[in-house]
Amino acid sequence: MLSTAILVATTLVCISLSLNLWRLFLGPSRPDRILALDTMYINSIALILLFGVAAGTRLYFEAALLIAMLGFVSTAAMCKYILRGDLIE
Amino acid sequence: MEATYAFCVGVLTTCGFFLVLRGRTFTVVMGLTLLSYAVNLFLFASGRLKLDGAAVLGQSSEYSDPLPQALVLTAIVIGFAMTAFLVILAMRSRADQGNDHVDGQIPAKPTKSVAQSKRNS
Amino acid sequence: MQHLPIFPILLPMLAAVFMLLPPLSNSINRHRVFAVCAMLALVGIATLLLITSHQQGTQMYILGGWQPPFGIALIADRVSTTMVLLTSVLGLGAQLYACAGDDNDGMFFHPLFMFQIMGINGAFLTGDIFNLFVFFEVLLIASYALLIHGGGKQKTKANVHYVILNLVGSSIFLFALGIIYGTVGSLNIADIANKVRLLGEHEQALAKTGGLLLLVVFGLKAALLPLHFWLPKTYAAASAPVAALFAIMTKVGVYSILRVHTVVFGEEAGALASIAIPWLWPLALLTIAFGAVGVLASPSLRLTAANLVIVSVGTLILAIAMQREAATSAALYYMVHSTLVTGALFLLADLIGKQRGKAEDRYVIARKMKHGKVIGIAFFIAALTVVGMPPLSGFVGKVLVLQAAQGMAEIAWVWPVILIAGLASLIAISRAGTTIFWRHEGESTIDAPLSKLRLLAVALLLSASPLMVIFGGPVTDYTNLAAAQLHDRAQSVDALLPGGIEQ
Amino acid sequence: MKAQPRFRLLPMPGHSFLLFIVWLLLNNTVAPGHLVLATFLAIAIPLMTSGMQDPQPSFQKPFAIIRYIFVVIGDIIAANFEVALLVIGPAKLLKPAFVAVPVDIEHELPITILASTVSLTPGTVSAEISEDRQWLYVHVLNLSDEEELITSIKQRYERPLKEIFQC
Amino acid sequence: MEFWIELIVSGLLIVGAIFVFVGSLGLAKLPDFYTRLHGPTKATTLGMSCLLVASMVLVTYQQGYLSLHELLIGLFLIITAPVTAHMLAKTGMHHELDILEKTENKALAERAKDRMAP
Amino acid sequence: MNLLWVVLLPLIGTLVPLLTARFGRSVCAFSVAVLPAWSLTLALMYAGDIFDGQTIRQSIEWIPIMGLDLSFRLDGLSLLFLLLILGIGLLVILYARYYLSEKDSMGRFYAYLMLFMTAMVGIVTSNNLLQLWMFWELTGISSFLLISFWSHKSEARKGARMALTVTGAGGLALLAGLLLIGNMVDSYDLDTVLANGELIRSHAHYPIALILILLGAFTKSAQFPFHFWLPHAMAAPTPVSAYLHSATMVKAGIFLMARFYPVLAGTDLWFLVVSLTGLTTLLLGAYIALFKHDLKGLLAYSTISHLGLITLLLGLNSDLAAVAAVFHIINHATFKASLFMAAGIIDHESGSRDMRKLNGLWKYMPYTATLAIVAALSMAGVPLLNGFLSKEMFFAETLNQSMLGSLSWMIPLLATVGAAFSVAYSLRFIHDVFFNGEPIDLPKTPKEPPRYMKVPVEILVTLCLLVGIFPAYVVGDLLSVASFSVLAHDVPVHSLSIWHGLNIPLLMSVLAMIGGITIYYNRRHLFQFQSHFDETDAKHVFEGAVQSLVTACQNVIKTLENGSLQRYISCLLVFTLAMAAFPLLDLTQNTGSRPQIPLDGVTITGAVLMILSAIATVIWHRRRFAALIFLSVVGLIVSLAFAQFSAPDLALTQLSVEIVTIILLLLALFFLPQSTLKESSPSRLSGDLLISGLIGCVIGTICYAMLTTPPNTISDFFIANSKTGGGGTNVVNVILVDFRGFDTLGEIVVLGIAALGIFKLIAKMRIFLPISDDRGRAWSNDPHPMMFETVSQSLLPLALLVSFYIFLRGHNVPGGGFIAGLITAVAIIQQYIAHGVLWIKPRINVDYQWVIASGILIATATGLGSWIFDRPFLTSWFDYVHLPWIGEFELASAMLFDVGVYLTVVGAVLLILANLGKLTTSERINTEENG
Ligand code: NA
Ligand code: NA
Repeated sequence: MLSTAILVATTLVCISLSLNLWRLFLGPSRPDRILALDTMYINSIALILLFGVAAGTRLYFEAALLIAMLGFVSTAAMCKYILRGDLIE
Repeated sequence: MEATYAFCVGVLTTCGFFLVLRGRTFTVVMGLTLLSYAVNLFLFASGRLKLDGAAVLGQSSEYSDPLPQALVLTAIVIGFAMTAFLVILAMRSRADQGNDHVDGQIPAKPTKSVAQSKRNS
Repeated sequence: MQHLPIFPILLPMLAAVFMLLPPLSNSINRHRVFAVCAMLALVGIATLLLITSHQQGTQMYILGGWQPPFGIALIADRVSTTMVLLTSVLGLGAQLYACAGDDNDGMFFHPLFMFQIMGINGAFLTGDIFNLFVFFEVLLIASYALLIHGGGKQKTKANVHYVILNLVGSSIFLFALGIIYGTVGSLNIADIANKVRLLGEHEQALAKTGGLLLLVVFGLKAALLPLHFWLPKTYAAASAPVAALFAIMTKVGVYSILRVHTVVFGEEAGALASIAIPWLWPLALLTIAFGAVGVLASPSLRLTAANLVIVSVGTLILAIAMQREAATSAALYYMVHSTLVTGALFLLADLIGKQRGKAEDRYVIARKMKHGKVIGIAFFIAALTVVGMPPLSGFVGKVLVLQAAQGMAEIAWVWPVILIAGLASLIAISRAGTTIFWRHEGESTIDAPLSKLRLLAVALLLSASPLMVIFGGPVTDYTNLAAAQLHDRAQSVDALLPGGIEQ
Repeated sequence: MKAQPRFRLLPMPGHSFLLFIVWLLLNNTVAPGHLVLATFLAIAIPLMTSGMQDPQPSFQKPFAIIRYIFVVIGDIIAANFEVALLVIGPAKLLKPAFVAVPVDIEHELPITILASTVSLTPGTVSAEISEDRQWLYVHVLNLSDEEELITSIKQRYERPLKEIFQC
Repeated sequence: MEFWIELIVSGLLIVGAIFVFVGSLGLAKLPDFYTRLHGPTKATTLGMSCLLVASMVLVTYQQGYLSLHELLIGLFLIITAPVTAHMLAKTGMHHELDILEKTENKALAERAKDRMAP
Repeated sequence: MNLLWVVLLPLIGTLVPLLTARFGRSVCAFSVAVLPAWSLTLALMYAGDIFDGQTIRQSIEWIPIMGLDLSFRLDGLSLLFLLLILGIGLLVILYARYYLSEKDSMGRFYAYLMLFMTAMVGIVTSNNLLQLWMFWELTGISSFLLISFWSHKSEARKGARMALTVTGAGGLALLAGLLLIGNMVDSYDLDTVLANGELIRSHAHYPIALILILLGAFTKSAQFPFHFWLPHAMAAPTPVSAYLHSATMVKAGIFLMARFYPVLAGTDLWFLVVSLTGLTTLLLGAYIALFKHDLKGLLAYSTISHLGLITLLLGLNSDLAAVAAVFHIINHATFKASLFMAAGIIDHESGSRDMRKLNGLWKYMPYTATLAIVAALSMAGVPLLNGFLSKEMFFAETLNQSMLGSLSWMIPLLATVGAAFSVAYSLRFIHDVFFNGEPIDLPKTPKEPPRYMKVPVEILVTLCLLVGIFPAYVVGDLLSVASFSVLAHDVPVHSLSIWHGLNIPLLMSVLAMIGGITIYYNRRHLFQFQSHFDETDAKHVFEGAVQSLVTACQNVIKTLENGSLQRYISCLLVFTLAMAAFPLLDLTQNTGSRPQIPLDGVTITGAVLMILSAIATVIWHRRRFAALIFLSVVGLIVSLAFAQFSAPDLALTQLSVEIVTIILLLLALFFLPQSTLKESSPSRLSGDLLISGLIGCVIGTICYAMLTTPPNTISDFFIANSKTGGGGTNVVNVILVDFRGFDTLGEIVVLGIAALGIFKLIAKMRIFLPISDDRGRAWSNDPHPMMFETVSQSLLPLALLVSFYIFLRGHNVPGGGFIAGLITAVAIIQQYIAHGVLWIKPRINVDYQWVIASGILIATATGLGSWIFDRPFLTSWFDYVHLPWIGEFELASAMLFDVGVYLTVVGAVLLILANLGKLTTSERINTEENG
């Protein structure tokens, strides 16, 4: 049951990632793309968690934590870029 | 799995080199970044692929080859340093030359007889 | 004493680091004093290391105590210690020159310079192929930073090309390393040399790719045709002391080819023996020829010197392609003398440029130099050497290379190309010299004093030329021994794998 | 508002507490060694970073905080299902809207928490805060009644925050 | 593994994944930028929470100790997600992106863009 | 080692004039003269032995590996040349004392002259081929300096360059020839070479060696077709011409042929090449000499002609001819040197060398005229003068050869013709200068020169007479020992006397005399005839040739190095492709024997996403921001791939580097164009796509082949020793900080240097600041959104905590100093983004440069710590410490090393990013560099 659940969940997350990419391609605006990228970060965290669950190891925890921390900075930086051009002013 | 992996490496390499061959510094930087992904994956591949075999003692039954991982780590860091330098150099180049072409000047519109270019002295 | 082999790496590195920290940071005068002292110490240490390795045999320094092939080992044999000493002396010359004022045209000159020395020395000393990559990157990043020292459009432009090409080169290096590790399964050069013979057919083809890709990388660094395009502009754009130091940069590539393609893929590598040689022959010849064309075409002394570097690289690669002890010995001699003298030539070009105002070092009519006589004498010595005229070292180097080719079928190509390239240099340099020193209109209005320090630097580098002739006997004896050591598998491979000679 | 730190050793007691907990969470342990280390870090890091903090009003009512958290979690779960259906359903059923919510609380941290809470609850996103910090602009995915929404935000979130931060 | 644990974990995983999926689906299919902005919030909040809890339960059961560190990921996401949304909304307004025709109070976006009172 | 001193004394002499020049001209000249005189004395001390038939040999080992020894020999030929070189050298020193004007730097002149003398002495006394060549080239160099002595004159520079180029080219050929010879006999020792003539002549490479050596000799001795440089070398001061271009340097080629005569001569090839070249030169020189209006030009061509004569003699392969050649060497040196000196006097005292202006000088300088006339008559071959004797011998020898078969008669005929012309130009020299009316427009009124300026001429002319009248007494012995050296066997019987009876040579002489007079008498017709031909100035031709060579080279360079980086990279890639692809042709089977992992959905999804994003990056590369987003997707998936394939450390690193890179690229993109123009033509695009595609295929293939090959590596060692030897369970980290800590040290140094370099780049940057985005939209009015600011502040302590956590655990589980450093750096950068530089500046008062330096220092110091325990650099140490209540924990030196890594990373990233931010604010970097 668990393995099936993992499989289903992984598949859903993979589809989600593909949908994100679809939005990324489609755009149409830059904010849309940033949003899509940010969502990809979140979905990647999900994917990594599922890796960890599937493998029964906590080695991937930090990767997920890092994406959560750093993905935010990246998205914020991109937004700042759109808003002000200059990231550090 | 191996074939897919290799295919990805090939595609990244192609994309990277193609972008490096473009004439603008920023594009070249992107190309080099793609290329460094390809390189890192390739170097990583020299240890072969292994699932669930992180080289952390006691965490796995079989370990993947840790050495290429260490090499890739070094390569990533060095690649980052190099890219950083190039990015700023690209800015400096724009500031000094007024454009962002890698040759420091925008080539004349591609008419038929344009084979001339200046050799710097 | 046991730690001697690592000093040439640690000393410049620590010197650089200390210069970034108080109380040395932000004071150019303290930087100068400290840097020169460090470099003098380095020359001393390099000499000591050379003597030690010469008398007591190859010194191996096993970092972290991890025996080869597992850890990283430094190999201070005759060849590598020679290169280290060469680097230090060249570095000292360039540094002294810079201390007369060029070092103040931008920030961090001395620390970067030291880092560059560290990278070069590391590349020469390391016995590990990945560590070689790391030191390549150290010396490259330092050279990127040094190249823009002084500022100006030309430098930026040259740097963009230089950096991008080298980044591509580094990527190829990593591809090659991946292949080598993926097939041979080791990174220690001696160990690779051992294992490469035992590969299966499948791995052989792959390892060959790796070996040849390494050739691309080293060729790019060495400015081997058709990978030399970066060189003239880069060297001509760099500020003088940097250009002088860069004279050794190509030699790092040459040295790596020598190491890897003599020791690893040498004549005893079984199916992978001499894989690079069929490529090296024509490319080396073309490099010389093209360098000579460049020498003739150069409109300024810096470019001439830069193209002379290409010629010397071609000559060196040619010697390596011969795969003989005599040739390697000749190459070593040639390497040392040509590096020092081209380094001096770059410095001279700058001295001349400073005296000639707008005309700089270009071959155009200009006002008479105030200090033409002294500079002229120095130029004359340098010119004789690079052209290969007796009685200076250029002639010994050239004759040694020519002699090494005797008895080979390729002699029909080697001799004419080398000799004609020599003639081309002669024509170009004589034109250059007569124009710069003798063709003038009016007296100089430039009142640039001739810095004694700069002259001293030039003299230091130039003195190598007569000294290497006067002491030609001992020097060639030494290079012969060094070459023999490199070609002797027992010394260059087996001895470097204590306890672990896998057959 | 208390601009000055109350204790010199604990310039940011809230943070210190959080850090202490997070360290134990990170290491998943309450081993004595880690307790010592956590205490050390909980003191050291705020000391290092206190210079990087603008003064903020401090938390006053720990129980109000806990209650607030549970209210928000409840709202999130409820709204999630609601919004999920909206997303899956046809787009023409949506009634999106911009709403300007007047804000009474003043300080940066409380306003930020308020805006965050609004965003965390599915169906509403804090789009902007006016320069005078009097208005919170919210984009609503499916607006039924504007007044009700404003009231709900002010009642459910702003009031407890006011209480917590005493402002 | 005990059945009820497996059941809880599986259920949480699937529910979480569904919410993640719905979020991305919303991102893909919703008609304008502002509505799309709502999509990922679901992934972040409930979806990720379910997955994290599933992981916590599973690891706690498997390793035999209380595993709470997954909460940290949740903590980070909860702190950062609203800021991301806020910044994105700002960029959207700054770029004056097309707002779905039927949106109420569209004019507010104009005001919000310049951070003025309505 | 007296022979060494024979060479060394003139060499020391190069320094003497530089020191003594300040004491006046006479002192200078005298002090200089002492050394060659001394040297000559030393040489003459051996004369007795030489005349006894001995050869003196002395040598010191120098560069044995190269075959170069300091090795000297003194035999008859050497002695003869030494007498010429040192003897005439002394006369020239005396002459030059008066010739040079006050303005000329006498010290420099004598220094060059002595250098040249050293070289010549070296050539003739060398007993080692390489040493010989060394001195040979030294003559070229020193003559270059002498010819260009008046370097302000264009013709001096050009003439010098031409001489250097031609003789330099010959020198290179000679080198090749000598090396070949040396290789044949396996020694560069001249004795050995001379003893192995038979071997050499029968060697397969003999023709090549011969031609190469002759090229050296012919260029030096101005033989046709290399003769053109000599007249232009006349731009030199006349003492130089007298010395180099009559007596010595041009004779070096002759000496070379004579020296190798026993080895190389005697074959048909020798005869054909040498004698025909000599004959041609003889005729050509004699003919052209007649038409030269420049006094020195006439003498120069006459020299060419006489050198041709000697060459012809040497080429005849007859012993007597060789003797005649040696004899003519002596004679030519004496009369030609005196003629040059006389010409110099004329030039010096009248201010002109143009024979159209110089007329009737007899009246003004009768004494000099007499001397000059005697010398010229000797040149013409008039009896009772030495020129006559050798010419007689020459005629006799031309009759005694039959190599050209039935055409052999042409040689004596042509020789007579040549001699007739030589009579004619000698007559012209005499008549046109000293008689023939009054001088025209001379700058000065001619007068006799200072007394001592005439002395050298007198001595030489006396010698002409003495030899001409008492040949056997004066030079008989010298000639025979010298000839003995040339022939290497007994000298044939020859009689040195004025009268040999009525014979054909005498007839030829008479014919030549009559012919010469006739020619001179009818010179107007000849001059008229000659004026139909454009006089080609070899200087222009040569300079033109060199110039067009240079232009051609410049064109080649321009075409190849067109300054386009794209081309250079293409070159590099094509070369790479060739290197990588060729070995793959041997790879018959791509798939190795290693079992493959089955494909799963996640991987496929990842692969598809990655490939699509990569391609999207390429397709949209001109819209940079969009491309950047796709690029970050690729980066994200690469990290996920690392995670999937059991490399958590890599995943973490890749992720954190990724974010920093994006921030960096965004920072830079602000200052760069937001989009790229479409500028590549379709053909270029497809070409580039082809190259990169092929490389991609090759790399992919290699990757696949490698992945499917069973591994055979040293990595088991690391896994086995990680815990026991390195004290950590995270093998990757232990490799980084311990097994290969040295790499890591290098890596952080790279990072540190990059940061310094970037700082350097930024410091001098003057950059345009965009005031609106690429669509002309003004920037948002909210530089620091409040929510972002507030949250960033709160996150900082948390981020630092996580960073500490990652750092601490790195040794045993994924993490480590590098990742921790990046997290810290990102957290701080986030503050920069949220609050701006002005807000940060008072709050973070750290010099990032120091952070970098301390980082590297700590890492190094950790490594150095092991020296205390007498272990190599970077030897690690770890132990487990047990504290009551707290429990057991590990202390490891590697952790300290990792602190260094951490600090360097933080310092470097912040130095880069934070300073980049300062570009646009008033907080410009304090230590600005001078633009
Ligand atoms: Na800024
Ligand atoms: Na929300």
